[in-house]
Amino acid sequence: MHTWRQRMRPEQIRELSLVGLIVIALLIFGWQIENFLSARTFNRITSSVAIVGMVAIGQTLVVLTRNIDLSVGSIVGFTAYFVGSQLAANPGLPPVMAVVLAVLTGGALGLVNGLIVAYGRVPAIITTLGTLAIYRMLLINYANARTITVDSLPSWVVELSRQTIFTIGDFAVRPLFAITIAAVVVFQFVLAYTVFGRRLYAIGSNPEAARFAGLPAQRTVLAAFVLCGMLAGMAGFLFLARFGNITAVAGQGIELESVAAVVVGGVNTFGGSGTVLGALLGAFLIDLLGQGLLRWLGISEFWRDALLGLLILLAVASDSVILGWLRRIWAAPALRAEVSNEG
Amino acid sequence: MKAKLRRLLSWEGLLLAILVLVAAVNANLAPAYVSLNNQINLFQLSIEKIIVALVMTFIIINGEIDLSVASVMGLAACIVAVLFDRGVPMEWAIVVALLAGVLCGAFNGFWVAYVGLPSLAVTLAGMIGFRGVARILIEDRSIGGFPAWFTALGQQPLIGPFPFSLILFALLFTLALIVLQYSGVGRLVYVIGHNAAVARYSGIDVPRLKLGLFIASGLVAALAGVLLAARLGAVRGNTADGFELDIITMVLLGGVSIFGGTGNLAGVGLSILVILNLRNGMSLLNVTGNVQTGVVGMLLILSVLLPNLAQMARERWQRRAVQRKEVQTGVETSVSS
Amino acid sequence: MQGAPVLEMRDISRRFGSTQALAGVSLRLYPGEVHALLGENGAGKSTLIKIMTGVHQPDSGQILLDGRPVRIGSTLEAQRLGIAAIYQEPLMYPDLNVAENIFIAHAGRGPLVDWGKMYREAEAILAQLDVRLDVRQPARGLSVAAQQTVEIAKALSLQVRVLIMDEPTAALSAHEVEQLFAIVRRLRAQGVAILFISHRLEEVFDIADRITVFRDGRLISSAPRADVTVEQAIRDMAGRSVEQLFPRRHTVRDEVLVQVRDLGRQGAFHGVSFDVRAGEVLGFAGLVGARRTDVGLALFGIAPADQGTITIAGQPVRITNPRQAMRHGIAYVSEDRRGLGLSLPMSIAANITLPTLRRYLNPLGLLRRPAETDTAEEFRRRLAIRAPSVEVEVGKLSGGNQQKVMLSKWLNTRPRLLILDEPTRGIDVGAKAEVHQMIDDLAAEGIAIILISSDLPEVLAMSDRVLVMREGRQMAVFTRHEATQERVLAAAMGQRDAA
Amino acid sequence: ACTPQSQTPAPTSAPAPTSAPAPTSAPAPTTAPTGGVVSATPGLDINMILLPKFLGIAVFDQAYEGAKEAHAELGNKGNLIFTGPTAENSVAGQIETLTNAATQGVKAVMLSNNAGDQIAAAAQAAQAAGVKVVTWDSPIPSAQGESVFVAQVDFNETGRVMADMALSILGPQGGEFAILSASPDAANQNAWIASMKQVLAEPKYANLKLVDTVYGNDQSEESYNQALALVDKYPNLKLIMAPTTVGIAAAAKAMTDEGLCDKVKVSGLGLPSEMASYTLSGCAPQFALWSFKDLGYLTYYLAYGLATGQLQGVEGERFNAGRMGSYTIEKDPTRPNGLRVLMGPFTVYTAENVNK
Ligand SMILES: Nc1ncnc2c1ncn2[C@@H]1O[C@H](COP(=O)(O)OP(=O)(O)OP(=O)(O)O)[C@@H](O)[C@H]1O
Ligand SMILES: Nc1ncnc2c1ncn2[C@@H]1O[C@H](COP(=O)(O)OP(=O)(O)OP(=O)(O)O)[C@@H](O)[C@H]1O
Ligand SMILES: [Mg+2]
Ligand SMILES: [Mg+2]
Repeated sequence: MHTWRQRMRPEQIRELSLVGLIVIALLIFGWQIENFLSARTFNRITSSVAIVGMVAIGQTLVVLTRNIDLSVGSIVGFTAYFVGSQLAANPGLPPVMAVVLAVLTGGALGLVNGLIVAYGRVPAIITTLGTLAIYRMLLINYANARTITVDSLPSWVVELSRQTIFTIGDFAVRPLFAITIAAVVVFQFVLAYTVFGRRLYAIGSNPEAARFAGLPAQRTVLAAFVLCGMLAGMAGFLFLARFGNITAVAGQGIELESVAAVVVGGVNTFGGSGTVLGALLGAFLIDLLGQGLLRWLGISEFWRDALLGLLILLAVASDSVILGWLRRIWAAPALRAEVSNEG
Repeated sequence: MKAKLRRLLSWEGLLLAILVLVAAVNANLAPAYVSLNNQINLFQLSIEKIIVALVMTFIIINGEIDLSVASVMGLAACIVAVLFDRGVPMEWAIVVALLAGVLCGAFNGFWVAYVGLPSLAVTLAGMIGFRGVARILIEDRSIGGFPAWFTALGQQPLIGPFPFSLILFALLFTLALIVLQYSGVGRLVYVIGHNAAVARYSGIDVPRLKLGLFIASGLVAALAGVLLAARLGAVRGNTADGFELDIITMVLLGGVSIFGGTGNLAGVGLSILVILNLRNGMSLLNVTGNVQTGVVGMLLILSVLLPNLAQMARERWQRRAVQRKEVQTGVETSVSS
Repeated sequence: MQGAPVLEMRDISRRFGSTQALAGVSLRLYPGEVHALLGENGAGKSTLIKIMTGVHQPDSGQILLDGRPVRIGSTLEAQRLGIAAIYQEPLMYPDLNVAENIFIAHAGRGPLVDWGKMYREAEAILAQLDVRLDVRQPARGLSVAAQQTVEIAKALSLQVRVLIMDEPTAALSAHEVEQLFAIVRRLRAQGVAILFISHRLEEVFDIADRITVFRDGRLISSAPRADVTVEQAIRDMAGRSVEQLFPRRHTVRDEVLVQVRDLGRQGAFHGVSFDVRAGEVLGFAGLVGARRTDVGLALFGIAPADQGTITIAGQPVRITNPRQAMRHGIAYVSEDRRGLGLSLPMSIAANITLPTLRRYLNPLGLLRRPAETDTAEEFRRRLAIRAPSVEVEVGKLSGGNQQKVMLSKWLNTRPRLLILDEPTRGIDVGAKAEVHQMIDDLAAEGIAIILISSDLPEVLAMSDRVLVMREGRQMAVFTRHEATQERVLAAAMGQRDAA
Repeated sequence: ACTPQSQTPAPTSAPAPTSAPAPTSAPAPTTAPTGGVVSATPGLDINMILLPKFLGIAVFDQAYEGAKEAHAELGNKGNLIFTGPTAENSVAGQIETLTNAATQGVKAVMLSNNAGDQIAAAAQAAQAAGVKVVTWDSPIPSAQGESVFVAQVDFNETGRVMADMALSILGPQGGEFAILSASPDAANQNAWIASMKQVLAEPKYANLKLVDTVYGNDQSEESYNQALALVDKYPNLKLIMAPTTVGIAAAAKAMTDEGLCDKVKVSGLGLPSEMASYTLSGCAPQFALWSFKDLGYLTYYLAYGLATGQLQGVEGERFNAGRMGSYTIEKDPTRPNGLRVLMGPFTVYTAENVNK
């Protein structure tokens, strides 16, 4: 009776289909591009996915509740700059404190978003479209056109992106990627096994019902935004560590990258379904496509975006086709079982 | 309905009040603001965006979104430029550019309406992809030197002091207003935006309407792109880059719900005026671009937040009044029993 | 009367805009008693229970729990006080599975979710209800009846002292109703106070200990069941006497309008064959999940059939979308009023003219508002839709009045075949009688009608023939004379009848 | 963002710009006879706008510092306004500022053009309304609507400087290298790349093989990834040449992070403050830049002279630019209809001078 069909949730199937798409992309690139299937490619993608992936986790939490956070790019930039300037001013700041500072800064900005959305009842897209501009404005005024440079940072920050935690063959696991993976694991658990996590799904799935049932919808949405801000703050710290030179335009465009990751990762933009693992896989797939196109010798620089757009569309489309197809197999036996019972 | 009407009126009333305030402050601080020339400039500088905002209003009320408009604008501009550069007569280049817009719209519309993918995803891909096609065409070149009549179209007054694009906008606005508020299509846009299933169960061809809206969006965006090329007199690969956020901001500030089904063009018209005048005033006062954007961002939030807070305060106050009464009656009952 | 009331509502008033939904209503609920609340659509029943559960706040009046005044600010507070409700309109979380839908609102279960335990408990509760539903299945796509079942399970999963049921049986057929009543009786024996709302008077008189009647937001009468007769209750509700069941005229003509042979859709139903004549009412009976709706959807082209043939007035037709169906004169009135039937923020007029919008356009494609208003006014009169004007938002109407708007919308397409899916679900006796009268009139005009209903007495009374389905199969077709309650139920539950 | 370009001769050799930079502050009264050197009358009252590509980038701020210095020296009673659009709205924002300048009664706009020829129409309109448009850092390619361009360095020389740096890093045996530019739309970068390609045709550079040009859009993230992709794509790559301060820093960081510095060097145009550690570590042995502060200073002097009518903005005119000496308005060899003032030279930084 309890076959795999009943054991598996649709989201898990979705994740599998994404893995399938990633494998297909890997095979095609591997066949077309010399040396593509190498540890180096893995290292490249993992390190560049670390930042977007971290932001995408937070974006997932927010999108699950049928909201969206477009201000994450500005939060990443603000935090990277702010923490960078604090570190430049006090090089003795212990690493833990720097991380805490980043997370708190991001959290504070997320709190503002959350308060306006949850308690001020302003639609999230309006709120965060506004704070996207406002946070950037604050950053530019705060930065006053100074640039944080690698030289002004304590060496442990700059070297963070050079270290490896462990290697298997040539495959290296970098601290930035490890931090993001840890966050994915934590939030995957939070979403699947905590009451808070399930409430995110419930609220996004049917906000009216959630209100009717007296779920603490406002508090939960607020928490989602705060967490999203904190994760974006963490990403800001990773950004600082990875790029070192931080200008006032840092992080611009990450909001769309994170939304793309979430969308490709199968998180429903109308809330209620999706996982952080899916979002990470989405970020991974997009980055893989980007990397592959970058390295494909036959493809000129000017063709890249057109192809990337097309591939993202195909990824979303095939994901939805695969999912629909799987759903149908899923539904059919249920019916057959019923009908045969009767006979 | 009446209550809704009142609410709508108050939304638009709010925008109108803001507009009057902005205009008054501008006129006071920057005397140049009131000149006819400046008033025309103020439109002229954003004319392409506000033309696209009209059709974006339809799309958002319909419960969808089109993030690819700016890329379609850029693509149309690049097509005009590249074809012209290759010796195609300008008229034909324009026709091809508009057709390309229709194709882009049909492409988006197909995936959204007939395959059922979320428009956010489809047009996000379109935003990257269409810009990419423009890039393929124009690469790192900058193409200009268009015929005089073409650039005059974008830069010179046509009737009285009004340039072509402004007149076109006025016509399109009237047309959009009539279609959205007074036609059958407009009615369907609202019904589908609120609940597409109800429309489907009423025998309405939902996919066709959605496809039509996306095609209209592509066409209008392409038209705006051509106008932009005329106004700027030169085209590069990044022409119109990033316009989508401004366009969406205009629509949302106009009181159109991102979830579809509500909003109207009067609100959007007012919000366009508010944003343009606000930006113009700040620009005349040499406020930097970042602060301008930040101020518009704050306006966007506050315009929704403040009425909400007022409403909540009123509700709380009313409830408190009721409770006070309740306590009194409670006392009476307990005394009497 | 056993001792003190658990919950007492005193002098409750509540106004929505210009509507006085409740005007000084008082009510007491005693432990171990089933208290039925009757009233026409819009009488204020749902409003009262929403106040009891903290969804709405009263404008004035007092709520006492165990004799002490309480303020109920939210559903969660109500739950904490031991008050739970099954609402009239099921509110599902479509992305969550059945078990989660049942347990999501439970407060104080700790921060972690124990999936295994949750599934076991959900299965246990559904077993009590004798419902076969996969607890791991997402709620998306559940039929209205299944959703209602989940709502019931949700309320049962709470240890409650006061259980409020707002038309829990509206979507259920006889078998499930019996199941539900068994549980209600058990809860009553355990000392739970139950407030029960229904428009099906047989049920009310079957289960209730006390019957209270509301009219226009006021309490009209309240008495033990033994002291009330059905006629009296109806008079109190309507303020006049109403003929309860409308006697059907015989209007069946000879011409077969619609002929369906071996109709089927993969994964839903198969082998459905029937004829409908002009002027005939063909009833569709069956238990919940019998897939009657799916047959209706196939005829209307929403989920087109992939097997079998449909012949209309002698012409074989293929119906793959609703427009084709409408062109062939088919109309389908959905069972899901709020989700599929009506555009809630639009006006009555706009809803009525939606499928026929073309008729209200001038050559430029602009709306002819006066014509639209005329049509809407006509239906408002004809169906006695209670609303201040046809410009009122449909979402603000009571359930029964919404139902009438939906009927108007489809009658206005002037159909030849009208498929009514649960047309009297949730509407009051008076309105129900009007709908029945309307069905009869329409049949008399020569319209063929398919009446899908879970209200068995209604099907039996209104139909010229009754088709019984079970789990996607056609079990039997009875003529009016053959169709008795027992035979229909037996067929619906799987016993093949020789008929 | 930034856009360094330059023109001076080979790294080590002494600077010899075309225009004589002799600090002869010739005495030239208000009216300048042809051949004389104009020294603008200080203390007039004109409003001027310094308009960078966008705000938030260090080099533009440095230019503002220089302009402020000149503003104070000249005792202009009007305002010097430093305003700019947002990065994502740069083109439209620059056009808007230029258009509004006339309305506001501003007399001169000093523009680092980010809009290519798209801004020409607005610039022409502004000129027609009495606003002088002086470009700096990045000109209007067609020169339409522009009075004079203050070139930080000779655009044709920039190519040579980059080629020379490449040659000196790779040595005579040469090797593969690639260019990491800002965006395909940056007029100054495109001009430098074009001139470098020309220079590379000379036999001296025969062993330098340019394999690709990619764009990082002046974003650290994108530039970083592009740099790594280049390394992956061309296994024999020896050098990444980035004529943009954002690109060069990102590329240097990327090579350092991946431990590739031994194999692949980085060069181009960079800010010493951002590049010092990479130069000392040997990752970016040489790079070049000029002083943005001086650029702002010089631009201000020129714009002030033009806006007050003391300079006509014609070829051959000479003027005095305070502490920087006197300069000549000349034909721009890289743009057929353009006039320019050449600042130069630029400094080539190596481990010896980077920390000074
Ligand atoms: N949220 C609301 N806003 C405005 N009016 C409302 C609202 N809720 C209910 N009403 C109005 O209050 C009155 C009472 O409605 P209520 O839903 O309590 O009726 P009911 O007795 O439950 O009817 P039914 O049997 O149709 O469910 C109706 O006229 C209804 O239109
Ligand atoms: N066991 C099931 N599995 C999947 N979907 C189902 C199942 N039962 C019902 N549905 C869906 O619910 C909708 C309505 O259900 P169905 O037609 O079976 O109900 P019905 O027999 O009309 O009963 P009622 O009208 O009393 O709810 C259909 O769209 C159908 O696809
Ligand atoms: Mg009710
Ligand atoms: Mg049904």
